[in-house]
Amino acid sequence: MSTATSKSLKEKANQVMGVNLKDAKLAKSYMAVAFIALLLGGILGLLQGFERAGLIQLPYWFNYYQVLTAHGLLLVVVLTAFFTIGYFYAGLSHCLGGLLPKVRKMAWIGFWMKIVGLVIAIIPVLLNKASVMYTFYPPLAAAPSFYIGLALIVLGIWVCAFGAFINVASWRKVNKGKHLPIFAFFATAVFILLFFGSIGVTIEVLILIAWSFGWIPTVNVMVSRTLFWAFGHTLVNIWYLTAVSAWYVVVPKIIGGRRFSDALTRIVIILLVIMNIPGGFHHQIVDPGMSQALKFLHVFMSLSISFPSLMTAFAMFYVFERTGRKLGGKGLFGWLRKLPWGDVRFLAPMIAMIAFIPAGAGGIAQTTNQLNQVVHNTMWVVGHFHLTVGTSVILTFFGISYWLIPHISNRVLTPRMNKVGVIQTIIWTIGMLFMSGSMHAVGLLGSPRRTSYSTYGDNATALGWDPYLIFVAVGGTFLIIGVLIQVFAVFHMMFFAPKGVTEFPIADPEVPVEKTPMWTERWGLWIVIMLVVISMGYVIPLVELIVNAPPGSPPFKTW
Amino acid sequence: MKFSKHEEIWLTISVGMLVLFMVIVGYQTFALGMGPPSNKETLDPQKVDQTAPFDNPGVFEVGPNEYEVVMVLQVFSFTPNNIEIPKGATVHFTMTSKDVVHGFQVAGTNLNAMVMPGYIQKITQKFDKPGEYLVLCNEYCGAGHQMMSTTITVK
Amino acid sequence: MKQARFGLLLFLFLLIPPVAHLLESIMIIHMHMQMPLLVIAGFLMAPFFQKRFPRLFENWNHAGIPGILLVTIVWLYWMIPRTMDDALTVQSVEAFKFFSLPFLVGVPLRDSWKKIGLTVKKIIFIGFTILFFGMGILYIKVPVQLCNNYLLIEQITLGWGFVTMAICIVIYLWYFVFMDHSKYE
Amino acid sequence: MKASKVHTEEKLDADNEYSVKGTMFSVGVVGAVILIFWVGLFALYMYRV
Repeated sequence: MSTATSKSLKEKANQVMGVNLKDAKLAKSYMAVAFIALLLGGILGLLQGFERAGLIQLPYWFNYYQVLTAHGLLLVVVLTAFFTIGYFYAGLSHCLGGLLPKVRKMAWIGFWMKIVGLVIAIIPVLLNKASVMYTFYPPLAAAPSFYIGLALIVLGIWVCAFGAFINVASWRKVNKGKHLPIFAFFATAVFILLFFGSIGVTIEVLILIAWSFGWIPTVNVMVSRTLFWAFGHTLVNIWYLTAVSAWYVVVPKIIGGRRFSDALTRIVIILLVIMNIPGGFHHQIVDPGMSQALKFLHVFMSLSISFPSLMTAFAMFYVFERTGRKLGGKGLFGWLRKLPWGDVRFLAPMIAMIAFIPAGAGGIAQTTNQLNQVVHNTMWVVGHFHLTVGTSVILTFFGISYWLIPHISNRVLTPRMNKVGVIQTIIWTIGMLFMSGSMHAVGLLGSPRRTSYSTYGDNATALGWDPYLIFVAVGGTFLIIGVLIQVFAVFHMMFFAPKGVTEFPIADPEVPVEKTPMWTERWGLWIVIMLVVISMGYVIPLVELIVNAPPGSPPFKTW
Repeated sequence: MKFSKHEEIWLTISVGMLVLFMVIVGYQTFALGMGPPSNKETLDPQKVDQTAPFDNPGVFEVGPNEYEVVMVLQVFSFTPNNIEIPKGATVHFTMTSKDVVHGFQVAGTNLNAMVMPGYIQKITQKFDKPGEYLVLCNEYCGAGHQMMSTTITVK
Repeated sequence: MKQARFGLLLFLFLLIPPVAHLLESIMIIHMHMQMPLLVIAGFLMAPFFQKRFPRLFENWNHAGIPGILLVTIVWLYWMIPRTMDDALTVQSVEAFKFFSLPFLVGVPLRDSWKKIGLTVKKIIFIGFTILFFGMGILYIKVPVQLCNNYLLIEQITLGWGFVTMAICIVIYLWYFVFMDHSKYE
Repeated sequence: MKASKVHTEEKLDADNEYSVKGTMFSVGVVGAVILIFWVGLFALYMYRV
């Protein structure tokens, strides 16, 4: 009897605080998968770093390219997709007053589709039947089940996306004339990008399934590649937008400040949605089959994505300075010292933001047309995305985990766990400094990406890269320690931390509250504009690559 | 929904910077012919050996200290390999792939291009400094990808 | 007035010879990027003219219908394949393009759009959608070069551009005209 | 770590006019980093032409 009352009391408390137990279970499952993927992917990354530095030799039955494919799949598909969806569903549940039962069911269906898809895709990788990297450029042909698994993962993501749309639409029906809560606004944008961004790659994967089964003899390699990158870069920006949501909405609350201008935040989100998908073209600057005029116009499209990020840079510093000065910070830098550096929930995303300065700058430099020739497919690019994704995005995710996991688990972040988190953040930062820094440098010297350790017949140039590659391994060692601490922290907070209530931190808007124009809510319009921009970017290359296509390529298994 | 004065200043300066970047690379691309490799010719990837000029790959002198290298990339080698050219030579590379996607990169130069099956890719470089240049494949192409390399020796 | 200044800036930017040359080098960019950008430039500059010559707009474009007619006629003119050819080869046609699209399409479009009723808007939308589909199919199917300056492949590309734009307009129509916004707003 | 959370909320509402020179300096650093990266890569490109 007494347990029953205490349970119902707890449920009541949860309702008041906005934790729906069923939704929390969903979010917890997503988080658990995400961090298990981090652990596995991290271990594979370590093996890879050591092999690349020439310190170990992986056996033929578990070779470098297999490890690399699995590392990419686990970290850039599984970890990010599961974290993003878990995080946004937890947030939607919090700020829209719980998920609809139908939507919750959809999220579970999506969850299992992705898990099944992952298992189907990873088995051929482990059997060395799909060492094609996560970009799977044809005519490298993996076993059909690899592509089927990928298709299932994408379909699972679509189910989750539509679940989110249904929930948002029903909230808007009930709350006529109101602005969507800012967090849900971010979620809508992310799911729109997830859906529209992955249509192209889904078409590609469906064709590849037929091709790998032998139902169609050849495939158009350039079209496949173009469809892949229309998705590939959007995916990167989806993670980035997820991280940005925490920067705009959560971080101000944690430092005791207020959000940046609501209208400008929404405009940044809309711009990121509209301009994102054609940006992927800059991965093809040194490809044949497309004119220089087209490539140059695409440089404009790629660079325009940096505009909302430039707005974000201003917004973040503005919020920090304002908050720091309210807290008594004086002078040019006094406000910086007033920020809560000892709080992991701030420290991790803050370092993530700082890392985005060189990461974004590197992106701008390498996307400007022929400058891409200096770094294309070298280790520089690997360094670049270990800075953008591995640091800016993942460190923000880690920072989020220190309040999100306790929130959905009805537990609290203890000061001791906070200290663990701070140490983890520092270790991660040091690891990434070593890894990313040396990767950037060795890339400029010409060391290629996605290549196992090779001296190219003791070539002097290649031997000159070795010291840098040792630093990559050193960085990898730090990072695996960081991964272990992080995974420990997540599961400790999920199951063993003291019980209690942790809030979902959403900052209040700036005062005096200015009115946000209602047109920001016109998602249909943004989607149409996005489609117009996509067709502006992709009609030209696709028509040309299809109409003027060379005879296609048969499948090859070269590993 | 208004930008503050300060944000406007920042955005104007930074966007101006991006525009300047584009003007510089645009000038180089269209006025000086320094754009990225973008050749649009195609061929049947399964008949590379029978298609001119790839039926006869090699190094050909096409002008005073100017050479054309007709090169076929396949797993896991470059044909021709171990190229020798005199100092100061301008070399036009004409390349295609017989099988999967390869990358063509020469460390220490701006030579960096994707070589796709079915497409003829072209890129040019002037070799002013003597020495041995490392040519390598920078797109994963299979189990022996790390062995796929050759050299260009400039004398 | 800030808008008008941005419009002028955009217009001047499009006038720069290398920019114009680059945009005109690809057929679809010529028609689907340069021309709309010129219209947008005029659209942004419109408040300046409305403020400067209020009488003109009051007298000639009272109900918005003359303005929208002018817009339609000029726009239709620029959809004729030959006009693009002429713009590239005849200096005066090029000059007319840079004058007509901002000032005879962009400016009256903005002045008229608020004045005309929903029915006229629907007619315009549906008319242009049908036109876009028609032009698209024409450009895709016609086996001969319609412009001397552009290759057949560019023509097909432009055709697909028209088709995708038409699809986008259809989605927009469905979203704005046939969806019940009162349920949400 | 909880200390930073709320205790200045009232003051926040009161005053609007604060200096933004720190923000301007910081975004200046961002701009400088962009410039350094770009000029660096450009210089390397020109050196290798």
